[in-house]
Order: sequence, then C-alpha cells, then structure tokens
Amino acid sequence: MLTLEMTEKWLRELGRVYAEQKEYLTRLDSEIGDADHGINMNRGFSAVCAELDKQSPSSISAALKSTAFVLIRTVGGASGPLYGSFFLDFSKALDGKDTAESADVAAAFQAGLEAIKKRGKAHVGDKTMLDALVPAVEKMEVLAGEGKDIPTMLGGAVEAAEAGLASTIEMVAKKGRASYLGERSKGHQDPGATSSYYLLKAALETWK
Amino acid sequence: MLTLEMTEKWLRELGRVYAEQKEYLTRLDSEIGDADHGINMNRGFSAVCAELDKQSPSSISAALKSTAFVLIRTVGGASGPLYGSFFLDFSKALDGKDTAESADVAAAFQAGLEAIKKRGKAHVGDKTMLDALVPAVEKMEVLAGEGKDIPTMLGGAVEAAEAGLASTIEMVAKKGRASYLGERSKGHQDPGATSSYYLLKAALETWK
Amino acid sequence: MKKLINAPDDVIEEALTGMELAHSDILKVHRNPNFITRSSKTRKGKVAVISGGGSGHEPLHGGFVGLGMLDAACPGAVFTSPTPDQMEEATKAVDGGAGVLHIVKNYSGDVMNFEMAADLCGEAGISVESVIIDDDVAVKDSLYTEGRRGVGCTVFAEKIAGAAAERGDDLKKTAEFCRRVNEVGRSMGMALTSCTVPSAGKPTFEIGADEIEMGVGIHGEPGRERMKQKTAHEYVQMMGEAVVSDIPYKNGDELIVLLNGMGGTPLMELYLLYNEFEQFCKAKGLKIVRRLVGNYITSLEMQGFSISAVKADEKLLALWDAPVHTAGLRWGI
Amino acid sequence: MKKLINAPDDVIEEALTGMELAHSDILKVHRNPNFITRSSKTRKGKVAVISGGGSGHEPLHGGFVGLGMLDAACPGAVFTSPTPDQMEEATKAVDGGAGVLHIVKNYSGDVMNFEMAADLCGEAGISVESVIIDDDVAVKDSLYTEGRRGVGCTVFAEKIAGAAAERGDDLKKTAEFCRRVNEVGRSMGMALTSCTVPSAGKPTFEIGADEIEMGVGIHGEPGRERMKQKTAHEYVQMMGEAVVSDIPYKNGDELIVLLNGMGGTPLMELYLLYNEFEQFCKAKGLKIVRRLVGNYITSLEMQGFSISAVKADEKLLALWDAPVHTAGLRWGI
Ligand SMILES: Nc1ncnc2c1ncn2[C@@H]1O[C@H](COP(=O)(O)OP(=O)(O)O)[C@@H](O)[C@H]1O
Ligand SMILES: Nc1ncnc2c1ncn2[C@@H]1O[C@H](COP(=O)(O)OP(=O)(O)O)[C@@H](O)[C@H]1O
Ligand SMILES: [Mg+2]
Ligand SMILES: [Mg+2]
Ligand SMILES: [Mg+2]
Ligand SMILES: [Mg+2]
Repeated sequence: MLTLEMTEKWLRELGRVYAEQKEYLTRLDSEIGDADHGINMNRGFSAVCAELDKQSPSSISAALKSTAFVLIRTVGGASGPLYGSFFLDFSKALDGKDTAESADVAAAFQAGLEAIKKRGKAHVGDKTMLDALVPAVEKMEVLAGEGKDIPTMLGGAVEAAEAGLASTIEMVAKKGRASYLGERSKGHQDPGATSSYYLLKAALETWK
Repeated sequence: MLTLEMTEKWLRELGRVYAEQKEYLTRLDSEIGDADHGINMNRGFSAVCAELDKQSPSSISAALKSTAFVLIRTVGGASGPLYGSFFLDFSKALDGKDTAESADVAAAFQAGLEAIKKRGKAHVGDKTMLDALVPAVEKMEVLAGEGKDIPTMLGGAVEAAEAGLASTIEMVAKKGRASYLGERSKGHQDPGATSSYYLLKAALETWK
Repeated sequence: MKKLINAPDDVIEEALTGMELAHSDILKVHRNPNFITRSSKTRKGKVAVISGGGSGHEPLHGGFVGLGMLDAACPGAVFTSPTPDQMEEATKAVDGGAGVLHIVKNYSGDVMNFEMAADLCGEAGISVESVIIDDDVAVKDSLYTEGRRGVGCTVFAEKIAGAAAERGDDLKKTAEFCRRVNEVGRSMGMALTSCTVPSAGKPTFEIGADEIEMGVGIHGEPGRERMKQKTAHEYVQMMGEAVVSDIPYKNGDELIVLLNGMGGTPLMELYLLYNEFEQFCKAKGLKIVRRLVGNYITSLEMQGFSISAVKADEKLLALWDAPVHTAGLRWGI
Repeated sequence: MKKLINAPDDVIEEALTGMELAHSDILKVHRNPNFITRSSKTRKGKVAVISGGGSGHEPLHGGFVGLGMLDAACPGAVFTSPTPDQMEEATKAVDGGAGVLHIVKNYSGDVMNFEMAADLCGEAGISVESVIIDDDVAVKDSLYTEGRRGVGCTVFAEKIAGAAAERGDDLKKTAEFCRRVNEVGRSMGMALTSCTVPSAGKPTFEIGADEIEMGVGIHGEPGRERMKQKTAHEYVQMMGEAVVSDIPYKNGDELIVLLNGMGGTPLMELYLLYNEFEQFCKAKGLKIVRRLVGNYITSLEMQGFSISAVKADEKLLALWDAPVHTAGLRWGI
C-alpha cells in the first residue's frame, strides 16, 4: 500500500540513489550529451530532500507536487521539465488519496508517463528515458490488472525497464542532445533511460 | 678605395649575409626579444637590393642614402630607425665624394655610429648593437690615423666587433625589449650586436 | 583547467554581479530566480521581448538587454537551459500589458523549460508568444530528430524583434518579425579548439594539433566533420556555401551578416575572415548591406568562428538600423 | 600552429581589407604605406590625434579611429612597430592645420620610429607633439632601463585626447590631457596562456598547465613572476594592489577603470573579475565612476586579463563622456 510515509521514503531513496550515481550518470551523458545528467539529477533530488526536511508534506499528492516544483526549479536542461512534468501529473492522479493500491499506483505512473510524452514529444526507440519507462509502465498495468500487490508490480516494472534500458545502447538518438551525433550515438547507453531505471528501482527498494 | 662600385658590392653582400643569417638572428632574438630581428634585417636588405636592381645609384652617397630610406621604410622595430639613421648620416659624411680612403670611411662610420647613439640613447654596456659598433669604430679611427688602407682598417674593426659581440653575452640588457628581462637577459648574445658584426664583416668581405 | 574564476559553482553568481556593476546604467540583475532586466520598467503598452539560455555565450543574452532589444534575459548554468521559474518571473516583471515574446534557441532543454514557463504565464493571464530559432545548417534538419540548433541568428532575432516591440508593434507582429528572421536566416560554425565547462574541469572534446571541427555547435557539440586544418579562405568557402545554399539565397539578394568569434579568436582574424566572406558573397552576387564582426555569441574560450546571414528587406533593415543601447550592441543613441 | 589565416605574410593586408569593409562608414584604409583614417577629412582647425603600433592588439588602434577619438592609426606588422613613413603620411593626411598629436606606447621601436616621423613632419612644416604612454607597473621603472611599457592606459589616452581635440582644444592642451592621463594612469596584466605570432609559428612562451605569468606584457613579454595558478580573487588582489599603490591612489579617489581581456578570455570571466576589482576598490575607499569591461587592447589569442585605472577629475570625466563613434568604442551618437 502506498502511504504518505512510503512516498517520503521513496523520495529520500531517490535522493540517495542519485547522489550515489551522480558520477556514473554524468559519465554516460559525457559520451553522447553534455556531461551533466548526474549533476542535474543530484541537484534536483538533493533539493527535494532538503524541502522534505524543511516542511513535512500533508498528503501523498502534496509531497509529489512539491517534488515536481522543486525539480522544475532546480534541474534545468531537458530532464528538469520532463521529470517535473512526470511528478506533477503523477501527483494529480493521486489527489485526495491517503492510501493507494497497485491499480492506483500504475495509473499514476501512466499519468506521469503521458506527461513526459506530451512534454518531450519523443517515441519509444528515440533513445530517451521513454525506452525504460514505457515498457515498465505497460508491465505495471498488466500486473495491476492481474491484482498483484505493489512490490510485485514494481518488481516486474524494474525488469522491463532494465531490458528497455539495455535496448537503448544500440539505438540512434532522435531526441535530445545525443541526436546531433546521429549514427555516432550508437553503442552508448542513454543517461535519461538510466536515471528512469533508478527511479523505478528506488520505488521497489522502498517496499523491501 | 671606396667607390660607387664597392659601395654597391657591400650592400649586395649585406643582402646575401642577412638572408643567410635570417634564422640565426631570429633565434637569438627569440631568446631575449621578440623573435624577429633576422626577419627584420632580411626584409630590409632584400628591399635594398631590389632597389639597387631597379635603379643604379648615381653616387656613393646616393646609394647609401637610398639604403637608409629603404631600411627606415621596411624594417620597423628598433633596428629599422637605428640602421636607417646609421646609413643616413654615413651617406651625408660622404656627400659629393666619388671615392673615399680609409680616413673618410672611418669618419663616415663614426657619423653613422653617432646617429645610432643619438637615436637610441644607449651606452656601451647596455647590451645593444653599440657594444659591437663602438669598439669597432674606435679601432677604425686608430688604424685610419696610422694611415692603414681600408681592408686593413676593416680587418681590425671586425676583430674589435667580434670581441665586443662576445662581451654582450654576460651583460644585463638596459635598452630594447631585452631590458624587460632584467637579470634573465644574461647568458644570451645580443641579436643587434650580432647583425652589426655582420655589417662590418660584409664590408671586409667586399675588399677580399 | 586554468580559468579566471574562483569556485566553479560560483561562476554564474559572481559573473552576474560583475555584469550588473559594469552596466548598471542599462540593466539590473534579479535573484532567486536569476534574471536580467533593463534598469527601467517596461513602457505601458509595449510588447516585452525575453530570451535566455545557458550561460557561457556572453554577450548573448544578458548583453542584449536594453533599449531597442531585449527587456529581459534568463541565464542558466553554463551551457544549461534556465528553469521555467526564471522565465516566469522575468515575464511577470517585464510584461507591460501588451504581451511577451519568448525567443528560444532550439535545444530540447530550452524548448521544454520555456514551454513550461509559457504555460505558467498563460495561467497567470499574460499572453506569451514563443519563437524557436533553429538556424544551424550544420545539423541536418529532419522530422525525425531534434532539428537544427539555434545559434547566431538569435542575435538578429533579438535585435529585430526588440526594435519592433520598441516602436510599438503588437505581439503578433513582433513575433512575426522574429519568425521571419528565422525563416530567412542561416548559420554555421567551426572550431580550432574546445571549450572547457568550469564544472566539468576538462575540455568538452579532444582535437588534434592540426585538426578542426567543421559545423561545431555553440556548446562544443560535434559538427559535420572533423578535418585537417585548412586556410581561412577554404573555411569560408565551405561554410559560406553551406549557409547561402540552404534556403538558398539568390543572386541579387541583400544580406545582414554576422562574422562571429567563438570567444577565443583574435579580432584581427575575424576581420581577415570577414574579408573572405565579402569576396565569397560578391562572387555569388550577394550583397552584404549590414554586418557585425566580433564576439556576439560565444562558447567560453573556444577558438573558431561562425557565419550567420539573414536576407534583408526594407522592413528588416529599418528595424536593424533602429537605435539600440545594450552592453553588447549600441548605436544611434 | 592553428590560426584562421591564409599565409602569415598576408595577415595584415587581409585583416586591414576586412576591417575597412566592416567599417566603411567610419574609416578608410590607405596603402603603401599603410594607415587608417576616418572616412571623413579632418575639420579645418581641429587638432588631429594619431596613434599606432604593432598589429595584433585589435581593436587598438584602428578600432579607435573615428569621431571623438583618433584621426588616424598606423598598424605595423604583428607586434612590430610601424615605420616612420606610415606616421609621416598619416600625419600629412589628417593635419587640419592645427597640428598633430602622436600617442606612442613606450617600446624602443615605437618611440624611435615615431620620433623619426615627427622629425620628417617637422621638416614638412607640420607641428607635431608626441606623448609617450608608459603605464605598466609590472616593469620596474628606472633611469637605467627602457622604462615601463605602454599598455591599457593607451585606450584612456586616445579617448580623452581625442575628445579634447574634437571639442576644439589646441595642440598644447590636447597633449597636456594626454600626458595627464599617463601621469595618473597605471596598469598591470597577467596571462594563462601564450600568444602565437603568425610568422613565428609557435607560442611566444612556454607555460605549464598550472602556471600563470603575472605582469605579462601585451606582446607576451615576461612579467614579474611565473607562479602557480590561483583564484580570480587572488589575481585581482595582487594586480589591484600593484596598480593602486604605485602612484598611489588615495582613499576617496575616483577612477576610470578598464578590465581588459587579452583576446582569448571569455567575457563571463571578465565580468567575474570586474566584480572582484569593484570589491577590491571598495575596500580601499576608491570609487569607480566609469568602466570598460571587454577586449580593448589584446595580444592575439592570449588568455588573461589586465587592469588599468586612471584617476578621474571633472575635466577628464567630461572628455571621457563626450560622444565617440569608432569600431571599438561608441556612445552618445
Ligand atoms: N524530448 C525528450 N523526451 C524524453 N526524454 C528526453 C528528451 N530529450 C532528452 N531526453 C532525455 O534527457 C536526457 C538528458 O538529460 P540532461 O542531461 O539532464 O539534459 P540536457 O540534455 O539538457 O543536458 C537524455 O539522456 C534523454 O533520456
Ligand atoms: N636604444 C637602442 N640603442 C641601440 N640598439 C638598440 C636599442 N634598442 C634596441 N637595440 C638593438 O636592436 C636589437 C633588436 O632589434 P629588432 O629585433 O629588429 O627590433 P625589436 O626589438 O623592435 O623587435 C637589439 O638586439 C639591440 O641590439
Ligand atoms: Mg545533459
Ligand atoms: Mg626583435
Ligand atoms: Mg545540459
Ligand atoms: Mg619586433
């Protein structure tokens, strides 16, 4: 069951993960982008955690909405508006809810994903975060439809994200800075898909 | 005896020598100046020779005066006005003469040297061309006073210039760009003193 | 890394303070979020023109804030797009009641952040029009990619839209002039050396002692081709051809031209290159009627240059010639 | 050597052509010998102001030819003083019957070539006054050396003498203002990297990846000290101290300041450095009343900066504020 407590736990786990993976994500971005993705994500989620320290959120959706605004204000670049939009619509989907079960959580992920698609106008196969998120959220919906609980659902989603992430290596980028490289973007794992994979993995960790 | 023919021969020999020593003089200047002395001298004396090709001078002083103006117009830097002034006053000293003996030549060198001193306000020991020219011209006056012929006189002058040149190595520069180096200018032979030594050596060659 | 900075994290804040101190007669720096406005308030009823983007391209954009050009600029971190709150606050600060034009260079980050800002401003009841500049012919344009990058023609767009707004054109017309500049404007750049982002601490790309990057982007993005060094004449032939053949410009066309230094290029060389480009245009029957030669949109200390051209007509020329008083561009006043 | 040139021997000619094409509204380039004049003739009875020196310091001097500043500039080869025939012809071309001021930077070559030119002009019946600028505190001044080099204060001297001449001051007064600027003006520079003279083909000096040259000259001449790199704050403290303590400037003094880039320094860093210098001056009780931040007297692609200051008074400020319209400096017009 998703509660306010679990929401906070997830956000703090994200703060920890992106601090840990800062160098790695930046290195991935240096290969096909501008070497800042880890710095950007870390800046954003440090600020999210600082905000949680400053003031306890009153509800799940308040926590996620504040996360969205902090990301939008602090991340910049391409990933700032994308993850910002994700959390904004994710929060809206859970508006008024004190607890949420797997179907609600899957629907919230779906709403967040749609926001990223709308904002970034990218498609699966463009070598972006969508290549990790789309198969993961599809898997969530299937598992939630089967009535699985949240940890099980997230477990399946992480597996799907991992496969999607691996598939970005051989793709030619069509969105973001990596697209300027054309064919030369092949052979490198997409940094944004990697950070999306961590986003899901952190959620799974929250239930462990 | 100095004639118009010998004057022209000397000037052309200078053209040859400074072309030959272009790299060497530039290398000396790169150590304590701005790495252009050989380029400057070669540019100047190529132009002097080109001028001689274009139009035969009518007299010794005309040849030397034209040399002065060509140098002033083409050399630039510190050495342009200095050698320009040298040839200008050198030419004036021989004005109206169709031939000149050692005393006249020594006096002409003396006049040219005075022009350099007046223009550059340097003294012996400042690590400049004066350190080669001053002892050389002093020697000329002595030898001319003893009634020696021009080649003998020039032979003595070249020897004196060579010693003066060597003495610049241990000097601290007080004039020209090298003076900014202060103590660090020690241990390097002065490029202008070197080109002055060649000026005298070429004169001696003219009589060989 | 050798740089004239203190700590990499403080570069933007300190540079903004210095900029404000240097140009307090023209501009004002606002903090939290960061944006730069003119020192005087927007005239009631005047359209406001805003631009912004990563820092490190100075004088773009802050250096173009002032009478006859921008009303505000939003500086991001070095080579990183600013965030929507910057554009939102800047827009609110300079709106004169006649709407606000956002001039956006075509990078995914910039586009998305400006888009979010425009949404927020719309919610606050301010009419915002956005124009995206994508003039870099080095990038092959395609429906299936991010499209071309926004580079040198941004300077033309800011000047011309700024002049339109200044003389009282409404938001629609101001935006139209801006779009027009982008439609008839093209650019291409090259680099001899890389830039070094302070927080990265090492050069953005490696390049050999006898190599150049043809078609480089203003963040040191890869270009069309890595090649052996050539002469100024050859560079200008290649880049000139790419720029003038893309629309293409035709015999008899009149151009406004920017011969731009990337930040580390001596002005002497820019003049030499400008001569090459004049000769190139002459041979093509193109007439340069106005020009800028200098550092206008830079990439930190990168050595290299870019050529930008926009097809001039009477209307654009009148706007180009209108008085401007900014830190980076000034005439008629 | 990677440069945006064709052949090293053609750099000056081609750059001059490009400069003339870029600024034909302001200036005209004359050939054989080379000199640059305003596009319009000197007003009858106006004192003419001329400067000149080696090329590679652009915009100095040609970029300061125009209304309110220089009447002519004489460009030598790169880092090599021009020859007397250049100054002679330039002087004859711009003499308006009221005499001509020669502004000369203190280098033996420049001084001697200008001196010869002045002699020649004197013989031709033109009154010439010469003022030598020697503001570089990095060099220890002494009766027994060449003395200090002329650097950044040359920009102040050209602006202020140019304005005096423009408003109708006679030769004596114009020269007096110029001398005054030199008396109350001081400068110092530093470099992170060397410049490369095209004809030399290799860097003028070698410098380690973590070293800087403190007190460098504008031709890459050695400075006071080779040292390990430091922060912008520390550089400005050292250089600021050297500059303001030399005369010295006193608590309450008002200054006109130039925070100058050496050619390869990003503008962002110059703003950051300017902030440091403002804070430095504030702590000393010195008030910066006018300032320039940018590339005004450069050394090809050298990275580094210099600080120049001149003590302002009412008269100098009025001349500083007077309208100027040149390629490199423009206001009030
Ligand atoms: N239009 C888009 N839609 C979805 N994801 C995108 C888009 N553009 C970029 N991205 C993602 O953003 C990541 C880069 O983020 P980041 O480095 O933080 O921003 P920037 O590229 O502005 O430096 C890419 O790896 C990619 O996954
Ligand atoms: N004031 C002076 N008097 C005499 N000789 C000088 C003076 N200044 C410089 N020189 C000579 O000029 C030489 C340098 O000439 P050059 O390299 O052609 O000029 P620049 O120093 O302007 O580049 C020095 O080696 C020195 O011998
Ligand atoms: Mg990135
Ligand atoms: Mg020299
Ligand atoms: Mg980025
Ligand atoms: Mg020289």
